[in-house]
Amino acid sequence: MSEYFSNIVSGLKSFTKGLQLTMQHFNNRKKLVATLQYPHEKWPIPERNIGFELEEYNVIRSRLEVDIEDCIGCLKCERACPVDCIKIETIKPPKGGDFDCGVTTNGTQKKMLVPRFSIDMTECMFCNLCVFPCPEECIYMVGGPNSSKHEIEYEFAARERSPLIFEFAVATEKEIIAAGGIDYLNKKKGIVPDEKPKEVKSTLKKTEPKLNFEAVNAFTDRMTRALAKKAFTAGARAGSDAATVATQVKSALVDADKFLPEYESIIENIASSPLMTSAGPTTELKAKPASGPDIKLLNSITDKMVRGTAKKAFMAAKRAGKDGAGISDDIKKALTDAGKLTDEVIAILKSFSVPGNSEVSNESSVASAPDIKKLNSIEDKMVRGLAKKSFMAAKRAKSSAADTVAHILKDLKEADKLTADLEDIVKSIVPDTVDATPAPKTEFNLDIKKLNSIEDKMVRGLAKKSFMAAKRAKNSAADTVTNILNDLKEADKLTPDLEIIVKSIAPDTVAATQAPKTEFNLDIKKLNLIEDKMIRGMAKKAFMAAKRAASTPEETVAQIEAVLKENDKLIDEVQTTVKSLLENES
Amino acid sequence: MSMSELVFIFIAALTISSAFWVVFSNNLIYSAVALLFTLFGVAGLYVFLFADFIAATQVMVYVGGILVLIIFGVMLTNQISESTVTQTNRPRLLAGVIAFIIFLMVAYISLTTQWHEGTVQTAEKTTTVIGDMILNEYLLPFEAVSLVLLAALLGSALLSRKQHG
Amino acid sequence: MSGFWQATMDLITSYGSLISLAGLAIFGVMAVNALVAVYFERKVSAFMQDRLGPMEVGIFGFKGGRKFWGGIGQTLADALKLLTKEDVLPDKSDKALMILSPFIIFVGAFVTFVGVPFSSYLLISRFDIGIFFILAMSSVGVVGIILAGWGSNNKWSLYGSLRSAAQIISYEIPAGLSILLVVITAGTLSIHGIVEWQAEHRWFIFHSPFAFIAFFIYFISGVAETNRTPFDIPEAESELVAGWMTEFSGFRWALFFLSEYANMLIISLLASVVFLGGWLSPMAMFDIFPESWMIMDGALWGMFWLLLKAIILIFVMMWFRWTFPRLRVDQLMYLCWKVLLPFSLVNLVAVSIWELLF
Amino acid sequence: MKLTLLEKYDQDNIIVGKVDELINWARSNSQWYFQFGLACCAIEMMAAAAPRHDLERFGAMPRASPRQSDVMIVAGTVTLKMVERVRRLYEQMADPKYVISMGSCSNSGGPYWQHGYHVLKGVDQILPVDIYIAGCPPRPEALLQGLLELQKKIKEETPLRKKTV
Repeated sequence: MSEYFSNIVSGLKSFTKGLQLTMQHFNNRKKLVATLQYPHEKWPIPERNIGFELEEYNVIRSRLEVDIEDCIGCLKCERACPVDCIKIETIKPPKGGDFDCGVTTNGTQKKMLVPRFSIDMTECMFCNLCVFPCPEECIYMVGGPNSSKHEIEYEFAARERSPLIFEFAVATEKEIIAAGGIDYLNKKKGIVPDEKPKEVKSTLKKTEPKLNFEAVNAFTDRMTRALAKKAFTAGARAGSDAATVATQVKSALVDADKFLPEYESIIENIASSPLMTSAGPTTELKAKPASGPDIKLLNSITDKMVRGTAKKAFMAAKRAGKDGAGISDDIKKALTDAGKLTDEVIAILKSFSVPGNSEVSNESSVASAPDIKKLNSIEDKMVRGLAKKSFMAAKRAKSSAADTVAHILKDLKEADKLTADLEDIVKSIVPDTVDATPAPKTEFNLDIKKLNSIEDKMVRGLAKKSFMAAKRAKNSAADTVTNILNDLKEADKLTPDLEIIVKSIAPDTVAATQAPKTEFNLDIKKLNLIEDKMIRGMAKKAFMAAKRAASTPEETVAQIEAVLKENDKLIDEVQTTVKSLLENES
Repeated sequence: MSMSELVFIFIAALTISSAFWVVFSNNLIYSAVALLFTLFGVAGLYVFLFADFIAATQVMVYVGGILVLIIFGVMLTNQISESTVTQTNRPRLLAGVIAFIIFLMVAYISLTTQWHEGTVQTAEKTTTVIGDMILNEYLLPFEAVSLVLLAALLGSALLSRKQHG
Repeated sequence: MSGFWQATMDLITSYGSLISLAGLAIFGVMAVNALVAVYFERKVSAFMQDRLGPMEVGIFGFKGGRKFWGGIGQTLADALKLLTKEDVLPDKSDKALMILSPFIIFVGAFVTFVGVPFSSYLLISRFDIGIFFILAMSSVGVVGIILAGWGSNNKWSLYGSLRSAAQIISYEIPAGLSILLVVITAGTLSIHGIVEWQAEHRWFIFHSPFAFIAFFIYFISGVAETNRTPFDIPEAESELVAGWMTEFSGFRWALFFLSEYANMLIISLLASVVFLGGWLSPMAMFDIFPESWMIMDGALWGMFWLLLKAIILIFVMMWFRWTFPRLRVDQLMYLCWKVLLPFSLVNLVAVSIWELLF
Repeated sequence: MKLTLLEKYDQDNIIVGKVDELINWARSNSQWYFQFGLACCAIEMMAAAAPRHDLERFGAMPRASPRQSDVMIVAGTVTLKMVERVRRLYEQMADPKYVISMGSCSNSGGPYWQHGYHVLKGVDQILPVDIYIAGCPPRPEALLQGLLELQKKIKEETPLRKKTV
């Protein structure tokens, strides 16, 4: 009974106490109301330290943002992403091509074009893990420590999913085509349906499926070229002959209102030149280092062991800076040491040791080298094997192309396998043309970057355009300069300052050809070893300045050191780091 | 025909028709709902007799109490899920005969009785009169009813108790 | 039978307008009450929880400011939305009952208003048995609740409705006994009689210590009868989704809401009439400015005082709601049968003795 | 030119337009949300309803029953076992009904979109989602903004006319 009453009493007590509490809150609402009225006032994002360095870690769970002009396409963020919500596609421009991917703000030369960089924020789990690996610090969460780069943004609800998939890449179609990504583009657009390539493959298997863009490339305007290429590709894939393809290209251009009378000759050229081409000796030549004997010559050595030893010696000799004769001597010596020196090898090495004209011999050997791959179009396995065998024998014997063909034909005849078709194929292994001598290289070394110092965007664009046109037309340096100047004059934009800048392209050409690119091979990343942020920044700045001035490596290092010394920051450690830049040089 | 007669007809019709529904509906729950209208109609008839206290008591006790208990009982019945076949009216012939006999008796009495015609009553306070009568004139029946109710109360408490042992 | 039609026409022409006017008035009171009370409730709950409550919804471009009392049009928007919402009748439900039950509940509240006064002059009908009528009619709603739960053919609804019915029937007893105490003292069931008695003597709540306790018993029982927190086990969200209202949507659910808030108003009005002096001004009771115009005791003032008392009581109900956690079923029944009922019985006896002695 | 009532409503006129506006105003400002917290996003949803952000400012209050709620906030990972329930609860909501997909998991499967053998890859595969809110989980502000976006969307509707103009 007493419990009953005590229960009632305690019940009443807690009853009143509870009412008091809520009444307090009700009465003090002016002080206690905690609400922030969202669209009108926003909650300041708390900058909480959650154990990482505050400046580097973003706890806001805001949107990811990419400064795409800084992206080098290294795919590190894509790999770091635990949920694979980042999707990057890159195009590597062909080596030696005229496409310039640009430079990041950190000074890294970009080597890839990034035509796709999409982040699906509906899949993103806001873990921030993609931010750390980025070498250029171009992917980050907006706001917080990054608010200087981008305003904070975490409210972006949408009525559909697609707006939440952010596409950062800004590469235009033109740029992609210019970077040699036409295949990529076609694939992306679905121009090549799945079934057609199969047909093409089955019919064209015997020949090289590569298209011969030589004639089409003669179009100077980018847009026109792209259009022409498109039409050309479509026509060629459909299996039309050259004349029809040429008319197709022409009609495509006319449709797009891009056709000019001077293109007539190019169209004719297309009609007369073959649609398909082999990889083409010209391009091969371009791609290859112009000096020194080619290591690939050693591939004709049959014995694996011998080949390996020879190659090793070759590399060592090359590194030591020896010429063709020296290299062959070295190889010979190495092989004698190993007791592997055979007549075969000596014959091969002879091509190295022709004194003084290693380059020429190399060129001719490669240029006139009959292509064994052409033999692949022989259908019968037995016959193919036979043909290849005699091909190799002829090659080893250093026969000329015509000799090789004769040799193969003779062998086939002996085996009683020679048909008219075969004869055609075998004869086709002789390279078509010899006139594709490599274009003189010097013209290409004009530095378009020099034009970057033009301040007016419009003028810069104009100048670059005519530069590129000149380059494509393979003009000499002087011609290029006058070309640019003329163009600018026409546009009524030529000032004395400009003239100086434009002319500055030319004088450098000589130097540029002599030390092509080596100066820039200094690795700025080596400077990352400097621990102090301040010093690092300073050093990098000086490095970039030196780079822009096209200084030699030694000069660069000296300049960096001077800058650091001025600011009294040149510590021993730093000095060694800076000096280590030079070590890379070799 | 005056307005009060009109309302009376309406209420009487409601009472009778819903009473029929109570009896003839196959669904017990619907019967209970119909009973709600019947009880309301009866309360309305009480009002016509100027017995407002009784009418209110009717609503309070029968609608608010008894009817709810009935519905409770129906709901807690087993196999209520097959609600359509929970009520059957099988021995209709027998019931009809008995009901007809009762009807004849009532009709005979109501026709043969010498009805005494009174004056039209006006609305008066009935509560005090009822209280007076219960505690003076009809004290014995009142107390008897109390005892019966008490016995019922105790009986139900005994029945609903947990069995020990 | 031509007399029958004649009478019908007479009825409609002479009384129809009057009756429908009264009906409209009651419906208007209920609707306005729900609109205001819901807004009030949301604001009260918000302030007790250090929030702001509805702020962004205004009517006619008026939002009511950004500081505290914003969102004036909130309940209007709610009501309009509920009216335009789909009326879902589940396939396996008892559709007749689902359609009927909201109206039974609504009519229960509606008819009760016939006996509820707003001031000494402003009331629909002046019953001799006023209080008894109100108590009787407010018990009709239970049937509707049970039928709603049964008709939904949903276990949560059925549980909720059974709980609700059990709760309302149980709490009607202490509530009735507490009011009986007043009836015994005043010697009348009429609302006017009771208020007149209080005008002659004093407010009932100050009449005797037992009457004071009776007021609290009545009020607590009243809160329980309206199924409000802490007695909202019939619609306990954590157990029964939304109790007997689970399957109802749109307009019919709005009727439930309307009835619930109407019941709150009824309970509060009855409590203030019976225990707090009805339309009597507190100044008259405490003899502030006697015999002057400042006594503020007239028809309209009476309405003001009565509504003020009722609104304060409604506020207390909301205060309860946002303070206390929900009771368990057994606690609920314990409170009713083992605390409130014995106390009200003892009260009844004690007040009778008090009346005999003084 | 005779028009049936339905055709009349299908036409644009000032009354229909204004009533549309009124209904849209009511609907957009009274989005009672069906709390559907399935994982961590539910915590942020609670935070949005809690005093600091106070979802109720926009007239949105939580309802436990799908019948009385207007918008379903799917907050969290929808596992394949849950799919059936999500779908059923959505179907139990009364028209007009809306769905807010909150967080990466319900947007697309989130962290599980590739290898989650047990997770639905986006709740939009089973429900017509109106608003997608990105975040893992989204901040409460993002939810509030999503609600505002939903209000904008509702205001573009034409409830009286079947066809959208």
